[in-house]
This record gives sequence, C-alpha cells and structure tokens, in this order.
Amino acid sequence: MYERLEEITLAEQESTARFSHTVNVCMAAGCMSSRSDAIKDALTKEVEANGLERWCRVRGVGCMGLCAHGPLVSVDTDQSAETLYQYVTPDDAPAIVGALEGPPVERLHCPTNVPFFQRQKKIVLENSGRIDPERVEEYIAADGYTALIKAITEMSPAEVIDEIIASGLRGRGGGGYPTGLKWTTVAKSEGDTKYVICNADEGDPGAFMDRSVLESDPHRILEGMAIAGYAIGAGQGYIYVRGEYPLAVARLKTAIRQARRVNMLGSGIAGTQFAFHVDIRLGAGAFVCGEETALIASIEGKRGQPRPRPPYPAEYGLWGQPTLINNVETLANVAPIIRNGGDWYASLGTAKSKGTKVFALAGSINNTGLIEVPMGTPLREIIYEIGGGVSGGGQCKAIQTGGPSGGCIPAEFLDTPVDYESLAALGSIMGSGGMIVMDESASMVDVARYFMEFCMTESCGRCVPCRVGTVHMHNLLDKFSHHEAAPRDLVLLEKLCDMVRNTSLCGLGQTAPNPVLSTLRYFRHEYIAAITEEAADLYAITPAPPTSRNGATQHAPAQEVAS
Amino acid sequence: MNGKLKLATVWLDGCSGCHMSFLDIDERLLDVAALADLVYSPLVDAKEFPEMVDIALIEGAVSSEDDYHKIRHVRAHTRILVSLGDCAVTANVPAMRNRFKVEEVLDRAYFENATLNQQIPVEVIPPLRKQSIPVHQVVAVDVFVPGCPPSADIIFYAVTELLAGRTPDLRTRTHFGA
Amino acid sequence: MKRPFKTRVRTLKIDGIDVGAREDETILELAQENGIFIPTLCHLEGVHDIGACRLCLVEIKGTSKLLPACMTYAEEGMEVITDSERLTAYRRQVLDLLFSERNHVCAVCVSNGHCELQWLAEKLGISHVGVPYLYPQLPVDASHSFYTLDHNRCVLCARCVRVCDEIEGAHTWDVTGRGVECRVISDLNQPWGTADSCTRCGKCVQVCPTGALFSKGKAVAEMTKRREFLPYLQQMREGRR
Amino acid sequence: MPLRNEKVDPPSDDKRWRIVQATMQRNGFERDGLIETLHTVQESFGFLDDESLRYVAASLNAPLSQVYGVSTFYHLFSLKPAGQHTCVVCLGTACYIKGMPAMLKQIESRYGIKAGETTPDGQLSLLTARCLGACGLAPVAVFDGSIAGKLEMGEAMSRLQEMTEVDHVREA
Repeated sequence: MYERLEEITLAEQESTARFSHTVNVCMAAGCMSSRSDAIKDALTKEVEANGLERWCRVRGVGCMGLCAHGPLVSVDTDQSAETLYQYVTPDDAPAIVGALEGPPVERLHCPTNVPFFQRQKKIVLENSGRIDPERVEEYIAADGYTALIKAITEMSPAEVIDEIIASGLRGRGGGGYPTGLKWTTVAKSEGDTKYVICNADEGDPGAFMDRSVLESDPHRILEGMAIAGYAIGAGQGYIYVRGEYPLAVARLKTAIRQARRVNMLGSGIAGTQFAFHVDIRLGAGAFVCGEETALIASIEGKRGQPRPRPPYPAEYGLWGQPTLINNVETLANVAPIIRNGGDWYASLGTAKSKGTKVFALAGSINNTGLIEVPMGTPLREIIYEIGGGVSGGGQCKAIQTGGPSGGCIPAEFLDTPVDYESLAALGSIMGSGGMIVMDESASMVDVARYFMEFCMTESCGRCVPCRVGTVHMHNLLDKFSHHEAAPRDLVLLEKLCDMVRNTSLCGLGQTAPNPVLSTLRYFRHEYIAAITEEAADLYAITPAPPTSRNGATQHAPAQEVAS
Repeated sequence: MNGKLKLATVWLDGCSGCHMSFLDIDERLLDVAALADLVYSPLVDAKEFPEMVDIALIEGAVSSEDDYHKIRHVRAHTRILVSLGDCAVTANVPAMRNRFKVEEVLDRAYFENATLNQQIPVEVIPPLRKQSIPVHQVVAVDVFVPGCPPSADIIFYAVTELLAGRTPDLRTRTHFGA
Repeated sequence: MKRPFKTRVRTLKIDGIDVGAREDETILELAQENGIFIPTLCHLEGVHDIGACRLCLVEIKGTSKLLPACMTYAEEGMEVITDSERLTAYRRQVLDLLFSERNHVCAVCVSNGHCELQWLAEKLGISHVGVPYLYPQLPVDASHSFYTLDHNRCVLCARCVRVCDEIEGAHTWDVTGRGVECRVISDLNQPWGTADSCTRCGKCVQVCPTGALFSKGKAVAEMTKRREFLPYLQQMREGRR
Repeated sequence: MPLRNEKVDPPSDDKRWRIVQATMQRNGFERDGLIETLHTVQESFGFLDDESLRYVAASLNAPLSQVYGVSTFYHLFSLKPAGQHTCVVCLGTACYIKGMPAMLKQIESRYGIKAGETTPDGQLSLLTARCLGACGLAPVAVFDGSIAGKLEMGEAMSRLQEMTEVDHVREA
C-alpha cells in the first residue's frame, strides 16, 4: 500500500537531487504581507540571470516562526548548515545569490544557534518552513500520509483510538478535553452518517497558530482528519476556516485537490474500502462560531448561535448526526502520533498534559512569532530565553494567555510550568495558544476592558446574561478606565462576573468574565485606584438607621447595590 | 421631643401622583400622625429640610441639577430613605426623554410645541441633567415601593411598618406599573 | 452485550420529591406536572425550546453547571433543585438585565397588568433594578394594519420567530444583528405592513410575553393575550402527520 | 418535497450572477449553502443589497428574514457598498497593546468617520478586524488590500493621504 507514496518520494528525491543549494522563501501570511512573493521572484530571476538554475532552486515554504524578523529567507546546502536571512527585501537578491557559495551576507544574517531555535521541540510545526505547502510531493517526501496508510491498512479503528488515548493528547482549542475520549464517544454514537469537523475558526485576537499550520502544512490537517474519519466511521469532513484567512483557504483548496489526485482523499483511499471526503466551509467573521454548536449552526447556513449542551455534538451534531469536532492543532498531532506511537507522544510533556504546544508570542516581546515547546516549559523560559525578553527594555508585568476567555498571569508566576492545570490554577487558561506579553506601561483595567468590549461585540445575542451582562460589565470597566468609578461599581462588577459566568448559555459568555476576574485577583489595586473620591463620597452618605423605641436597630442598613 | 419619629416627603421629577396616593390614605393619616410628625413635605409649610429625619419618602426621578443636590442633601439627613413609586424606583416616564439630547427635549417643549413666547427659560427653572435616573443610582436607598402610583393601602402598610421599626416586605405586594 | 430492552421510564427527585418520568420529558414539564414552579420566559408550549432566557436554570446534584429545565431531560437518579438562594439571585439578575436592556416603562404599557415580564418581576420579588438602564434608541413599527411592534418592550425571547416559523409556517420574523444590537425583523428588515410573507394571523402577537407586539387600538393596560390555541394547533398538526 | 426554485431568474444580465448561481448549484440549491452563497455575492458585487438578498432567498427557497438575519450576523458581510478605498485596522490584542486604539482615534478624527463607516464623499471606508493573524508584525493595518506591519502613526496617515489624494489629482 505504501508503494504509491514511495514512488512519489523517490521521484521527488530524484528531481531535487541535482540541487546542491535550495533557497527557501517564507510564504506565510506574515512575511507575505512584507512582500515575500516579490523577494521570491527577485531571487528566481537572480539565479537564472547568473545561470545557476541547474544546481540551485528557489522555492516558497511555510512559516519559519520568527515573524518579527520577517521577511525570512533560508539557504540549505549539501555541505554546510542552514543559513537564515532576516529583514530581506527584493533588492537583497543579488547579495544572497552572490553569497551562495561563500560566507553568508553578514548584514542580513540571522543567527540560528540561539534559544529561539534550539529550545523548541517541533511536532506540529515539523514541516513548517521546510516544505512547500503547495506541493503534496514534498509533504509525502517528508513521511506524509504514511500514518494514514498505516491506520487504514494495519490498524482497526479501535486500535487507532487506543493509540490516541495512549498519547494523552488533549484538545488544543482551549478546553483541553481528552481527544481519545471524544473520539471514543463519537465512535460509539449510533448513526449511519458521521462527520469530522476541523475547527479552524481561530478567533482569539492575538493567536495565529492555526493560520500558520494551515498555510505552512495543510496536508497534515487533511491526514489527521482522514485518520479521525477512519477511527470514528465518518466519510465526510468539513474544515470550518475563518474567512479572514484567504491564503490558508487557497492552500487548503490546493491541498484537497492534490490529496484527491494522489488518492489520499476521496473514495477507495490507497486501494482500500475507506472513503473520506473533505470540504471547506468559510466562516464569515463571528468569534462565537468557535463554539461547537454555533460552528455547526454556521455550517448549516444559519446564524451562528449556540444551543445548550447536552446533547453534545458527539451524539447530536451536524444535521443531527454524531460529529467529531477537533481543532487544527489537535488534528495536526494525529499523524505523528500514529506514525510514532502514542507512547512516544506521551513521553513528552507533563503528567497530565502530554506532547507539545504551539504558542503565538506577541506584544512587548522581542521575538514575536510562532514557537512550539514541550508542555510544562516554564513561562520564564518561553518569555526570556525563547522569546528574547521584553522589548523596549521594560519589565514584564503580566502575560495574557487564552485570549478573551483567559486571564492575565502576573510576572511573579513566571516560573509556572505551562500546562492545562497550572494555568487554570492561576485563573487563566491554556486557550488556543496566544501569549501576549505586557510590560509595566500596560493598564490591567484597560486590558480587561478591551477583552470585555470584544466579548460584548461578539456575543451572539441569544441568551440574556451574555447579551446584556457583557454590556454592563463593559460600561463599568469603561468607568474604571476613565477613573470615574464608585465603590459600588466594583461590587456590581463582581456580581455580574459571577452571574454571567454561571448562567450564560455557551462558553463565550461563561468565560467572558475571566479577564476581569484574573485582573481583579492580581491587580485589584489598579481598580481601587480608579475609584474617585467624589464617587466614593457620594454613596457613603448614609446615616445610621433609626433606633426604635426599645432601642434595637431592626432595619437592614442601606444596601450598596441591592438585589 | 414628643417621642414621635420624624417623617418627610420629597418631590423630585414626578407627577405628584404618589403624593396624591399618600393623601388617599384618608382617615388613616391620623394613625400615621399619631406615630410621626410630618416635618418636611410639599404638603406642609416647612422650607428647610431638618437636621435629621427618620423616614423620607421620595417621589420622582433625579432629572435636574436641583433634584441631584436635593437628594444628596436629603440622604445625608435621613436615616431611612424610601423610593416611593415608579419614578423614584425606575425613573419611569421622566426617563423616556433619555433617548434624546437635552437640547432636543427643550427645543421640543419650548419651541416646536410652543405657540407663544418661544424661548428656553434660564431663570428659576433648574437645568436638566443629561439623563433622568432612579434615586438609587445616585444615593443609597433603603426601601423600594414600586407602583404608578403605589396604592394608598401599600403606602399605608409601608409607612406603618417602617414607623413600627420593621422593614416592610413589599416584594410580592406591588410591582412596576401597578 | 446489548441490553435487550430500552429504559423508557426514569425515576428522579425534584426538590426532594420522587418523580416518575418518561425519558422524553424535560425537568420543566415534570416540575409543572408536579406543581413545582420554575420561572420561564422564552419557553412556549407548542414550539421548540432554545434555552435563551436562563430563568429556568436549575441545580443538578453532581454537576456544578446550572442547566436549563426546559431543555434538560429526565435521567435516572437525577436530583434536581429548582429553588435555592443562588438560583433566585441569578433569576433576579436576569430580570434586572432584561429591564435595563430596553425601555420598559410599565406604567404606560399596553400590557401593564398582563405582562409576563412584569409578573415575573413581582413573583421573584424585584423591587428595583440593580444595574443602570441602557436607554437604547428604538423604533416602533405601526405599519401593519392590525398590529404594532414596539421594540422598546421586546425581550428577544424569539417566541414570535418560532411560532411564525413552526406553527404558521410563514417565517416572517427573524432576528438581525448580534449581541445587544439584536432586533426582531420582518422579511428584509422592512416595515411589517409591507412584509409579503405575513399572513396577518396574529399568532406572534398572542404569544409575545410583553407589550412588544400588540393589537392596534389598545391603550395602556388594555392588551390581554390568549394563547390556548397553541397546544391545540400543535396537536392537530401532529395528528395529521 | 418542497418546491425547488432552481430556475429563478437573476435580477439582471450581469455575468457575475452566473458565479453566484454556480455556488448555489454546487450546494444543490440547499439552504445550508446560504453562507457560501452570500460570500460569493459579497466577493462578486462588493456588498449585499436587497435585490441580491431577495434573489438568493428565492433561489434557495429560504425565508427573507432568515437570509437577512444571517447576513447581518456575520461581520464579513456588508449591506452597504464600500468606499473607493478601504483601510482595515486590526484590533487584535497584540495590535491593541502596541497602540492601535490611539491610531484609530486619529484616523477617525482626521476623516470625520467612525470605524465601520465610509466618508460622505465615498472615498474611504474605515473598517476594523478582530485579528488579522499577523500579530508578529503588530500593529497592522490593511490599505486597499496590502498589509502594512509595524505601523507608525505618521506612516499610517501618509498612506491614507496618498490613497485618497491620487483620486483627487486624477479628478483635477
């Protein structure tokens, strides 16, 4: 069954063997926005102009991670280690091509013997920046689709699920629900038709892991989905991807076409009975559609409003059928787990959080970009070693993880290992992997207000607590950020947080108070400082209640904020 | 001191209906008078709010600068503050202007709907605040008596309970708009 | 081994009372059968539930999550608590939020005295609203020849949307926008009177819990609603299938 | 079986309707293809007007109010034509931290419009995005489709100036 893959791999190796030098240009959205396509054109022209095309090729690859230093170009040769160039412009093409056989261009050289590159452990991103995402041949030459063939020809669906359970993989979309358990539930659910949905509606502001994986290694997702489909008994998959990611959509479309061509998708995959089709569904700009039931409503062409769970999509999902919904990064881990075994994966990470996690570093940090580290890596190592420390010479004040559903972790907890439980204990969440570093100049009240504004505008409007509660919380935070708050506003804010968290219909509302709660927990003094003397004084004027004739006070004192 | 408690009523932005309803207690006013002196009210002559009253019934929303300063003064000199009626409790009809700018409201009243003497008064009439709001959005309120207006029976019940040193339980006896 | 039979009957406890249930019965239905009051607003017998108002949230032993009684089905051994200090506090807050969201001026409402929102406020003991009012700028649509839609009094329970779609089959109503900007609309967000899909049946008006939808010509406190027809219509329709 | 209105005629001879029709065809003229169809209309015509919504509703046999409800639920759909030029500022967390709010305020006051609005002369539409996913380059804005990263206030203002000025020169 592997013959077809070997054939393609051999052909690929043959066709590249004559190249002693390969110039890789990052063609992910970050570098593309700094015109990396023009750089690629310039480099290609330069190579041809010098008649080097016989032994040097220029190709586009996926994200190399260090987005802050983009556009990035790397040069691979037979003899020496990879050379990385940063801040490249089309005008630099002659210099880079001129230096192919000599020492690197000093002016553009980006050292790779630094923690940013050396401390990472790449599983999800193993191909990112190493293969051309628009060519299935390169994915196959990098062991692509072998896991799928292994699953469908050597393993039973139950064995595939067992492997996932053994790996300890947990949902990377935020919740951290054990993936194997989810697969088991859907596999056991009764239904003739089942679906696999890849949740690529990466909505957290400040997170771009999924986009990068889709742009840099789309076949990995297709392979993961097909394996999932085999394991749970589904023949159809949907990728629900943000409409804001046109490049990712285009690459996915190309990948689906190519995968069909090499018979890794479609009917009778690799000569077996197994059939699996994948279609793309475009999101249209609604954060709430990251929630499973809202996402399903959206695929069905409706307003993306969630419904109460249970029943869970595993039982009652897309068009009422059992449906498996996994996030991009979760699915990206599937192929390596099947290829190398669940035990291999479980050997990485901590006791309860296995494997690696991709983080998008952003904010006041030197090395903004994408990293992948083993679970349990301390925040300090991520921020100060891999991330290169706080930018502008400031001090780290807090780290925001988990986006609008997460919280702010103060600098004193920098030694916390990053895993699901540790972050939850600090009042934040792992989330999808956005990590925003804030220096001393950041106001925590403003950050809370920012996220609340986000939740308020993204609330679908179905349930009362989220629809109206977020507006009130936002208005209160606005008062705090303008230093116009009264003490009772703080009481009311905390009450609303509790209510919205416990009574909202879906995850968006239930977690909307998190940024407020975590900043109240660690930076309460910033809220107190925003209370004006006048406002405090205004509500304080309450004389003691009268004493009845027998001298006992029977009246309850005036309530600060009643009911 | 005659040992009676001091009772006041205050009229902010309301239609005076709650005061009318208060008077509708009729002969039972005598029972109230036996327990308390009405020391300040639109219904009596006193011009100054006393140093300290035990119970103040507030009718109306806080709409003007005058209302605002008055209610703060009253709160500082009152032991139990009662929001009487929907205007005090919810801002009710006065708040219906909140969707418009103050200038628009004044234009409507003094120009568009005036046939004679089209001008916005600046003397005597206190300036309007941006919004009409319930009393408890400005100062702490101890007891709420919703209703438009609350019936005489409810008012009598509330006042006598308070005078007897108890907190009246009005929650299921009256409601907004009652 | 496969179980040779399917459990159809469940026994559970609601507020300490032992209750027998069919597996397709919700906690809300069971509570109502047993004379236990659970406040509801978006629930409407005869159309499907959406669990949006959150008033019917109940506590269930063994889970920290509060679940909507209208959409939670009976399960064996369940212990349900329908009334607690915590639940009452949350329910009051929900009503607080609803009153603050739009311009519900009960005193001058056509439904004064016959309004479910007003009634709930009294029942749950709301003496005042604890959050500031939002005072949105909202229109009144009086273009229809029989009825009026006053957005100021709408609680977005979507009963009108569901009854129009599921019972009348016209789907004149839907909701536009999102979050606090949500509004009920007819057809392409056009004046109701010009919505061709409307059959003028008035079901939406009768099921509206507040004075948001009312018959023309009604003055303050004059609008009473009747909705006995709904379970009947639903039964007749099911019978025909 | 409900009536299948596959033969609803497009509102005009405009060739772009064929693309819209093709999208609906691909989804079997089922209602669940509504969002895909709206995407196509938006891409082809730049926005969704009443005419196109009515056409899509009729073709998919979907209630008008549902089509309207869906098209206003999603941020990417616009019911109004965009200005000649667009500027999309990213309000993701990283951009927020790096000073985008101040920049947005400056742009708003310079052009006298709020985010989401178009200048009265139809020259410029100012839009916001939840996150463009280019956080490594924060703060980020998109000027007429081209992304600009690590943006500074002066640069943003001059890019806008250039964009809107070109047309004025052309007109003169």
